[in-house]
Amino acid sequence: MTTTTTTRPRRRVRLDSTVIVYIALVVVIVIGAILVNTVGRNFFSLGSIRDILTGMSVLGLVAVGQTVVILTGSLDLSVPYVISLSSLIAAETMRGNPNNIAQGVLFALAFAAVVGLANGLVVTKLKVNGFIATLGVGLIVKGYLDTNYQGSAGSVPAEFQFIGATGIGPVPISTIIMLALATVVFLFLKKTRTGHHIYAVGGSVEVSRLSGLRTARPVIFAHVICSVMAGLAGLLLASRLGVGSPTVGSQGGYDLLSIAAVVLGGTLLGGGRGSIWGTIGGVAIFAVLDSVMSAIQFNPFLKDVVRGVVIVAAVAIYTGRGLERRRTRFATKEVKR
Amino acid sequence: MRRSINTAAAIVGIAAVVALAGCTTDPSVTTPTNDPPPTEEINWFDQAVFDKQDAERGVTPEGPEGQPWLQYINAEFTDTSAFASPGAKKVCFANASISNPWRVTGWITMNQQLKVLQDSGAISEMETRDAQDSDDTQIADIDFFIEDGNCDLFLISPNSTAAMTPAVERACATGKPVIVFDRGVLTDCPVTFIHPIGGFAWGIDTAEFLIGNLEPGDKVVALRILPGVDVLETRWAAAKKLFEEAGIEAVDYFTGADPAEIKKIISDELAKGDVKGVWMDAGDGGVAALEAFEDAGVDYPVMTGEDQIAFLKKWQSTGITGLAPVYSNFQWRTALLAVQKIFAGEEVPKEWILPQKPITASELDAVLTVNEGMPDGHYATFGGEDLPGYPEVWQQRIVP
Amino acid sequence: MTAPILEARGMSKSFYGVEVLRDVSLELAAGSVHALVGENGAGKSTLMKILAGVYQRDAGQVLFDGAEVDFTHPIQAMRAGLATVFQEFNLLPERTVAENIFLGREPRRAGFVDTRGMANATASLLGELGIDFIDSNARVASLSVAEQQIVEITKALSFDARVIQMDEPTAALADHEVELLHSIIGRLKARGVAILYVSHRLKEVFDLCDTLTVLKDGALVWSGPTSEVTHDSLVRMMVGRAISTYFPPALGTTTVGDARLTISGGGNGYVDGIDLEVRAGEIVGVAGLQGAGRTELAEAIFGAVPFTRGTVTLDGRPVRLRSARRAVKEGIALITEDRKAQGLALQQSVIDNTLLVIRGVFASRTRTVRREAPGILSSLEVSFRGLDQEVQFLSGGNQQKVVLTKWLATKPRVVLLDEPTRGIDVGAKVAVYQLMRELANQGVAILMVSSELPEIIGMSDRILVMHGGRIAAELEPGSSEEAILAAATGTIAGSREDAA
Amino acid sequence: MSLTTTSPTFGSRALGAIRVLISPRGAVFLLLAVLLVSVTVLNPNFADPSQFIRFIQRVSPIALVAIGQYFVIVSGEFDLSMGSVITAQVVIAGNLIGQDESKSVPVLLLMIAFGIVVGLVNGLVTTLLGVPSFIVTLGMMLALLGGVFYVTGGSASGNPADGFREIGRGGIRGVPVFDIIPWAVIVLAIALVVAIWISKSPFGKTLIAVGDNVTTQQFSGVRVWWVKTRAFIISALCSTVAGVLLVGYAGVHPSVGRGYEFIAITAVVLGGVVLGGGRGWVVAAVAGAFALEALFTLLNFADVPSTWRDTIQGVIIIAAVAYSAVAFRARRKTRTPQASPISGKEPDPDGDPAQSAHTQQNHGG
Repeated sequence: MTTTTTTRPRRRVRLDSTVIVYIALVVVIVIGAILVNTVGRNFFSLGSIRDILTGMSVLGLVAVGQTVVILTGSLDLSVPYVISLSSLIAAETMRGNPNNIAQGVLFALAFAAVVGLANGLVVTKLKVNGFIATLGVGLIVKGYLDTNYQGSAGSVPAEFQFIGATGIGPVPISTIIMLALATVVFLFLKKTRTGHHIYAVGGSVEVSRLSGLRTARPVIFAHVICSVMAGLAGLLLASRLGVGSPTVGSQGGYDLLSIAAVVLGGTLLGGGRGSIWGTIGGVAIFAVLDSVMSAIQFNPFLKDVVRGVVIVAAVAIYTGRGLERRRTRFATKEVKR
Repeated sequence: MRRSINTAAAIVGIAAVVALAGCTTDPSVTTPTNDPPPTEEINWFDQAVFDKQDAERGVTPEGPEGQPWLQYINAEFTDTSAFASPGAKKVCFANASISNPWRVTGWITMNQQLKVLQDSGAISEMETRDAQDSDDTQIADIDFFIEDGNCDLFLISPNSTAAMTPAVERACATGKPVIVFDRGVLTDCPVTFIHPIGGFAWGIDTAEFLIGNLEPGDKVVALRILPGVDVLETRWAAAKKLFEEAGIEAVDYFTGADPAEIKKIISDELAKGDVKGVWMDAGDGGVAALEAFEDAGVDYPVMTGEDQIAFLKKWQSTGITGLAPVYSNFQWRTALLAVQKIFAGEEVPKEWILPQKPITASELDAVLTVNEGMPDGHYATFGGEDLPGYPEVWQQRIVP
Repeated sequence: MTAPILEARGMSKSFYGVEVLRDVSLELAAGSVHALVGENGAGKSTLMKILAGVYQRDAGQVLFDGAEVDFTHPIQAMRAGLATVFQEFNLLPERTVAENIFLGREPRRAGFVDTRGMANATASLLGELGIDFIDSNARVASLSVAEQQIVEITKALSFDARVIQMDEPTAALADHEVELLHSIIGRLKARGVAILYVSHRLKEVFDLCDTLTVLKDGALVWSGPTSEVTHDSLVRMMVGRAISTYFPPALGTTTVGDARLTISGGGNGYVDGIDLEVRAGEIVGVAGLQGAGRTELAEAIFGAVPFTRGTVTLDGRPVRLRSARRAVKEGIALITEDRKAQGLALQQSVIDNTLLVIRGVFASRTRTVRREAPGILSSLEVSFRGLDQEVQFLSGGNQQKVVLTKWLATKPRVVLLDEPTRGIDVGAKVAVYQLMRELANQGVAILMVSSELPEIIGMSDRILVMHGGRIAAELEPGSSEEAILAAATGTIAGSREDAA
Repeated sequence: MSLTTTSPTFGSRALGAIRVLISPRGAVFLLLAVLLVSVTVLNPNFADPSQFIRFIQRVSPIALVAIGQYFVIVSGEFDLSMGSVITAQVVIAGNLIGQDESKSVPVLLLMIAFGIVVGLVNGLVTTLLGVPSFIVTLGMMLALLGGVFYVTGGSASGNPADGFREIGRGGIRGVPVFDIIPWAVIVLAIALVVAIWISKSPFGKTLIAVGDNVTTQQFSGVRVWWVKTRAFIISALCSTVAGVLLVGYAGVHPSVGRGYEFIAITAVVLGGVVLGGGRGWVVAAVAGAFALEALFTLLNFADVPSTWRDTIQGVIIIAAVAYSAVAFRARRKTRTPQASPISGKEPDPDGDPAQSAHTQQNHGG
């Protein structure tokens, strides 16, 4: 289904974390299929596959952006409100008129970038850590949304809705777009200097500084990319809903889910190591989980319980592994001697 | 591939320039709203619908006596003979959520009604997908049912009006019957749209009641749960208009249905001056509002709440001049009964407007006896008195 | 001799009034290896860090290729061709070898990082050093210490450095890895690169270096070709000074009690074959080079990184010290090497720091100890504005005294000290020595790890020397620095057998 | 160089007080005073004692969660599950007590036990499994709400018996000046006294020191995991007491307590407590809570739409943290600030070279 370019396994001994997440995905799919079939539905039916892939599109876009930010050691909790903001701006600029589409997209992404820039500047210049900075900026945007929008607004022309609603065979167009953008970000991280510097700053600000990097720039860039990806997710939702909505971002709980998907994909929460494709694996696991729970008509309240437990367990597995390395010495992360 | 990276970089570049231009002040205080696009204030007030519902309020509903869930007002029937076919049918239900007591009550009633229809062979099974208050999820649910549900009928309780419209239209396009209830959609392709008279009627009933019991210039505090839900917005739009016309000084607050928030708002208002009336767009936290008056040691206001047992009991015990407008919780039964009618080829109203008669002081005691032992979060017009499992199932709140 | 490629004249530097470097000059000729020797604290790494642009000099001139230079940031030095391999590698563990080497100056082709070109360039650089077993796409974290060092050297090479400084390069290397490093240095020499080789491993200095400079106490002692110096004359120059008298009187005057702390067959991932005994009232000094496992020994005894084998007994009673808390409860104290990171809570007040252990482990004694604390502090002559002054605003010496007070408050039976007087003024040093002796006189068993040979000689009633995670030798109290140094570098057979 | 503590003259004491007022630690009291004055200006009878005591009653639940969050933040962690603990306790109280007043005490004990278990899980998963506390408590928030609604069938149950709600609603009536002293205010006063006592107790001081430098505490023999877990238990208990007050004050509803964790963090940050731990004063955190509620009341009186609240809260959080970070760095120029991943770490000149500078005193060679 998804194109997985597993990076060349460097050391057989230490399984690359991206490979681990895809093994986990297969396991989840197998268990899911068994569960679903016991209830008499076919897990691999066209509708079910499309449901899973659609579920991956929006969360995928947000999680890819979140990956870039987490790689620098920062974090973005403002994504839900950026999603809603961008869906509203796009829908209101287009006002149902097909030739406004380009302007609507550009305007929405521009505002998303402004929020990303604000996040980046607060983190790097005011030295506020990512969690509080993006929480603050998110609340600022939320206040603006609640005050100025009394419900869905604007409208999206049919041509733009085409993206959200149709697909080629089982694969919805939105998923293809998501994977394409994930590839763009993957190549950006692999092929541009800023991409390399994002990894470097996340690994160690000290070493980066000693190597002459301006350490603020990659972090600001990462925050802008994350917000722009959230903006793109907002556009996708606007296309699916046909209108902009001030609550569509927070309805999906994208902040917590995107962070969990990134960590599930093997990216270190402290930054420095991680892969876009690992995150996509994490997103797929959550999408399959949701689809299975819906198929077996799981009580909606229990769905939240399962999600909460899976998120903490996923992070525990990874940090638990990371912790082993650290436990040998109290003081420092790596063994200095 | 390289071109797309250039374009992506270009977009980001443009954005950065736009941002830098716009971001002159200290970044942390930049609210990214330097020059937002013109946001025309959505005006929820629609005079035509207002008049329509105002009229419907007066009409005595037709249909079987004592079964309000089967009654209808000003109905124009549609012929469903095309769908008539024997045998038990599979219903696919895309539910917005069961995240508040009103919806939980309706959901329990619907499942009891389902048992009845399964025994009578009208429905084989009902597959439900819960969107947990998310538009995007509900669209995916509807698309899943269309693709894979092999449903004989689509039953949809939309999460929000405009966002669900495209998906509902796709459901209609399958040629299978579609029933929409509770919140509407901006298309008339469903076989029937089941809903009580509507928000404007609620607004008129409640405003007229308050105006009747208050003097011009008296203060009314309007407590509203949250912005943007059409059902709630229309209630306030109608009431606001009547209050202005009657010279009542009405001030509205958003409470998020949090009783603590409600009590704070009322206490602040009482600190500013006396409050003669309290209007609510939904009953959540009505008891907390009254308790705020008790704590402040002022006499009770004239108040309109909702048919929530908690409010009705408090109303009964305090004896305030009150009114309990209803949003006819029994519509959750009507939705399934309509399925039976459609496959039986019986005609059903195109727009099935259910009665929405507020509970007045005189009917209060009778309503409370029917709902004896029901939990506070229960809604009096659940209409399940004649369904199996009454009253235990509703008392124990076993949520399927 | 060709004109020196790097010339440093009259270099001086002091930190908080403590003079670390006094009027030192140095010359490096292209294509030669110049050793910079001196014992710990002689100012070797300070001079190197000034040249590398990490610190700024107070006085003096640096000429590079004849032109005066003033590097304010390491990257300026690197770009100018003066590279440095620090002990703490400046590498990103999660990135590949190539990505580390070209960090900040990734080669580009048509606007994009040329990952393949970068990998090839790395491979050819490694080739130049005769290395074929390091994959330029391997993650640095998966490499051994020696391999990581080679990456650092390759990075210097990639700046086509004409001068490379190496700080204690062989500290953590196995013997075969040392030879590999030397072969690489040989190749660099052949390419005309000047190498400044900072070390106090004399054997390597004689094998490898053409010329050398000796520093002692921040001052230049001698500079010239290695051939004009012998092992003994060099050591004498490095350490040749009478043991100063400010060490309090040694063992003689106190009666030593019976064995308080005994370890037999102790070992874990870092240390092995530990058999030692510290008697009540005795100060045992533990000497050894960087990486010999001395801190690991102290942390093993303290239970921070517990022993996985062997037995430990306290006053004859066997104890299992699986955690620091257990050790503290058994009356063991550890004054850690890095007081800021491991000894103090810098934002808390003096009194709060004094009571850290009491509140953390012996909470019930807090009230009584809180009354005693000012007394202990004044007995150590700690100077501070008030009990609630934050410890971060105290000088290094006073901070160390607060750490000592923290442990004295628990009235320990065994006190482990790791570099007790590192980075503190002389006044504080004297106070620490006197306190150690007083504790010993009160019957406390003391184990002191130190890199300062005068301190080891001046304070220890018995001297252990560690090498490669084992106790390599036990020497008499009055032994000379040379003997200790020799044992520490594992050159002479001063092994346990014949010493006892 | 002996122990020197000069007795501070009045001048230096006043100067000291002013310095504290503008420092991050003390600024919150100044802010609170300004806000209370401006609210009174907008609405004079806010200041008369019977009204003001009601204001305190209203703020008590938020002050309680601020106390709980203080202990967690000062230890270097976050507790985002406070809101859902309140909701869960409110719903539990509603469901299990119902109209039967005699059940009040047993259910109260059950709620306390439930609070302790939640705190225990939050603490253990954070310390022993090494999962960052904000993810643990966010996961707990999600799971707790889902679980409680499932068990209680969407929390349809109504308010518990009035006897149980008396704590949150009632008070000692007929008091001369204030005409009522609400129980909530008494509960808050007790909680504050206990909190001050805890923060001064060995456990409290150890907790702050753990927030300051966890390695030092590990080397001081402190059971860091148990110290931090107790902070999470205190936080969950504070939420439980806040829940009891809210059941009384407002009654049972699924949205009671929603968002209280972010309000608590804002209050603690407003109180000058440093995120990342090691610095902060519990009384200032409570003052932060009062300042925040005074601000929201000010907005109500100034008829500013309540939808702008989140924006103001966002600006406050960023400004407070930025201010304390700037002030913090200014005072610590000489030493290495905590190496947070983003903020630069100047090399620490003090530590390394001055290893053992033997000065001239050293006679001999």
